[in-house]
Amino acid sequence: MIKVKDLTDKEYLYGHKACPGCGMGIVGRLAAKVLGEKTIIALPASCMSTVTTQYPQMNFSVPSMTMAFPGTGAVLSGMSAGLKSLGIKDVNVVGFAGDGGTADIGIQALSGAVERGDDFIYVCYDNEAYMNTGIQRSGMTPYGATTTTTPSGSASIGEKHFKKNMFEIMIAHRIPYAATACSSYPTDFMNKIEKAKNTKGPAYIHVMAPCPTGWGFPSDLTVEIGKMLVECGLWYLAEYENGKVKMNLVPKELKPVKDYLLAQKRFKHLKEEDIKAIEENRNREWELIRKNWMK
Amino acid sequence: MTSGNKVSKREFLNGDEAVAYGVRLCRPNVVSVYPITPQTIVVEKISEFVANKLMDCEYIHVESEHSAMAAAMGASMVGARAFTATSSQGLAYMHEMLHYVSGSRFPIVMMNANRTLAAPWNIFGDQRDSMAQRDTGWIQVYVENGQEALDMIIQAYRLAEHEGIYLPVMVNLDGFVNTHTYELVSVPSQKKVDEFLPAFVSKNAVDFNNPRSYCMSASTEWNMEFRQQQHEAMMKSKKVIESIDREFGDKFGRYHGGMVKEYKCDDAEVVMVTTGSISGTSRLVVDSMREKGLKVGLVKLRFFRPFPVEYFRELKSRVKAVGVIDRNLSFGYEGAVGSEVKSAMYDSCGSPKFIDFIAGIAGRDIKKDDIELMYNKLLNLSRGQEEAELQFIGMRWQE
Amino acid sequence: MIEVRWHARGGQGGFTAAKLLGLAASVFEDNYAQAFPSFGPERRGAPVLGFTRIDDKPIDDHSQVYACDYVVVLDETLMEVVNVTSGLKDGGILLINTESAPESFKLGDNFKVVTLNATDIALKVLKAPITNTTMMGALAAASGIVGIESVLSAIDAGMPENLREKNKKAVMIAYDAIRGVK
Amino acid sequence: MSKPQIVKYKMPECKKDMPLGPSSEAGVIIEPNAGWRVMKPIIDNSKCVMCLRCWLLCPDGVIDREKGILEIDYNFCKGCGICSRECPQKAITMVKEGKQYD
Repeated sequence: MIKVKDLTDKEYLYGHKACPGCGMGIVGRLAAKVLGEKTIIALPASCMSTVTTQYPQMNFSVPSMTMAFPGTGAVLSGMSAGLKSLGIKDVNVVGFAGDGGTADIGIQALSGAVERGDDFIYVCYDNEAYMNTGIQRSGMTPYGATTTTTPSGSASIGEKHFKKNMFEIMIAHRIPYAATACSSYPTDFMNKIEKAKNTKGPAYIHVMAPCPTGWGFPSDLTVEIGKMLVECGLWYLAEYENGKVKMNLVPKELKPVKDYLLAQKRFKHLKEEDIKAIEENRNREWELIRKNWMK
Repeated sequence: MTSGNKVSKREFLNGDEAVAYGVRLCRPNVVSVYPITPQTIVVEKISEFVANKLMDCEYIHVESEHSAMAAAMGASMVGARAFTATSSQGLAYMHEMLHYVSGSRFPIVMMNANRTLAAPWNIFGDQRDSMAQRDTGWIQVYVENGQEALDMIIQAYRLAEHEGIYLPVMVNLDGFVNTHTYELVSVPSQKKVDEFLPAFVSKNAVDFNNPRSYCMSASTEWNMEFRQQQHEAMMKSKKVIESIDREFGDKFGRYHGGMVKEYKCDDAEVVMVTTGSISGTSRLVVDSMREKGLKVGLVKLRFFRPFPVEYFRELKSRVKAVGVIDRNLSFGYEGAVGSEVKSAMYDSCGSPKFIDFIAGIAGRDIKKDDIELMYNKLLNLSRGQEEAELQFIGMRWQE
Repeated sequence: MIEVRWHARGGQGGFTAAKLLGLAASVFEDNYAQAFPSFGPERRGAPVLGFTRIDDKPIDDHSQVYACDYVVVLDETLMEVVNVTSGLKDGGILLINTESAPESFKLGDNFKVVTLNATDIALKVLKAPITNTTMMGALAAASGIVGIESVLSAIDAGMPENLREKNKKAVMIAYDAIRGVK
Repeated sequence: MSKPQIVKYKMPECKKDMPLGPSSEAGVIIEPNAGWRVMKPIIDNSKCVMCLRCWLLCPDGVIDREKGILEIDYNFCKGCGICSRECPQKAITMVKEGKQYD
């Protein structure tokens, strides 16, 4: 288990160009601390690659490679195979990909790599849209959210579909280790990175990374918003290992989704019935969670 | 093919198998391949080698061609010698990755089985797939038989990993005509190949004592300098291609001609430029026409990128007419090789007369009669008769 | 250059025979050879072709085979759907796996017809109606384009171990039968 | 403060200076992010109990604990205000950039 006071003072991700208050910044920085020096990072097109790598500036101080949007899983496979063939041991091979790079364009390569059982850690930081290119919807954009490609209007509620569940997709692969996390719960997240590091074979961590710019909230509320998200049950902290799901945090009572939603510009247009629909969907999801994973 | 032995072995192999034997001799660390007709036998043969411990490498069963190249790139980034192979739609699917690999200077070698692109869908050979990758920054070589395929896989690694080059190399075989045709192939001994191609020690790979970032984004202020560097490495490779082929010739007894190989061009009035498997067939036509006293010659273009512009500049003063057999077509203009040859020969003092022949698309056979017809058209042109600059050969009808 | 065309149905080993003949002529004799199938997807039962080219110098020709010196028909029923004599040169040989005598085939006088009941040999020796190697033995005898020792060596080099001995036996029976006919 | 520092990176001045492909040393920072800031966090160390919540949650990692008190690397602080918002002791205040405070 991670103890904050024992964490290294070294910053392996520093001076990056992410927006102030970026949830992904917390994710990348803390993950890098836990992973340490013997780490190779793959960075597909995403906020993470854009804000960290621009010749000659490189804000990760461990070896890394910027690579094609859809290829994260495959690049990780290649790195892992290369290291194995060269007899180089005890290296963390880690990908940081966004929600679009994971659930949309990268899902094929990720699925292939996980199915093959290659040894790597895949961190999907989820800010619920293509933020790097200016807030276009992804398969992870939640129902009702306004994005630049799902604007709300007289004929549109915003995004019309509920979020894809990548955690369950990974479970369907019978992956050795998968987890959900949120940047507002740093110790939980770091413990999961630590577990992923010690996992033989693929490990997948899906971490929510609230985005002040894309979601529309003041930059000092990043941690607060993430907590509200988990407390209202629109996200949950869980992990899957040895074929079982464990819920890491179960709110005694789920808070109303309304406060979480209306704290963000992207949901400001929602009407009472829309909010009700979101809450009903949340309840259905939690019924399944309780039925399948909390017996 | 035991390792201590210096003796090469005569084998009856198809082109795909010859590639697989070549790859095995190069001892790659990582092979990541996705099967596609007519490249499949390469994948199967390497799998068989690995399954029987005849090859010691990590074999990644990727789920797409994009991933095949992405995995090879990841492997190269950690210092591995990587191989992949594809064809046609697969090459098109990995197009994006071709740019990534060449731009980040990873010396990956790939075999491509030349096959046409849908639609209309068809599995048979032409070179539209690889010619369309002209600007991806890959060195491209076209071979005419299994022996040359095997030899060029070995040479490709020497070239790709050459100090100052560090560019990926694509070895192209005509689909079916090369890939599925069995021929006598001399398989060199492992010992001799090891002497020719030492183990790969990458200077563009992870070193934890000197951590670096690879394939970085580069802003407008710096991007163009990297492009120029890439171009200069490609230009420099022309000399390296020649010297490696010479060295290979000295060691294995097979010099393939470097960038281009001439046949009976010394006193030729007209020459035809060919790529790949039709080169041999065309030589037979040259022989039979020479017997009739016709001064015809052949230029087998081996490398499409880098392009031997200097050669064609020199050639143009020697001949009256030049033809190109293009197994590809750039819709709205002409064949890709034709364009390159023509532009290489251009200057204000006048260039030889020229015909670009489009033939052999989607596996259509290029018969000896067809080749003779093309030569006769060139001869007509050289004697002052009119001939269209772009002609389709072997069509069902001529309109 | 000698060119041979093999007629078979997918699954009957027509191309294997084409390949083994090339192997015998090149690796085991001082010649060059080429072998290729009718290109395309493999479909069991569909009419397929195999080709072998043999020459005493390297074979540069990569165009398809349009004229041939020998045609071998592994499956007689193909003759109803395929013109097996197409491109067969004057003075060439048409070798057919059949119970019938050569005289019963009225195909013209420009080439010689040789027949063998290869199915019978294959059933007896291989316990299966796979006649590709048997017909290769027959072709070696009828044409002399390759020595029988080379054919046997090619089987050793090119076939799985468990199939070698019986196939060699079938080859020899066919070879002797045709030589006897001659 | 042992945070990574801005390095004077020797930019290539001719072709020979260029790296092989777009590559450079990891952890090279050539410019600060200070100019992004509108508000600036000020730590009142007398109120701080070293709970490290701000240290942990800073997206830019600019809070330094190595001297036994917390210091901020203003070269890289973007002024997001998370530290101030999350401090249980209310020991960090956000002030307008440019004002002189000690």
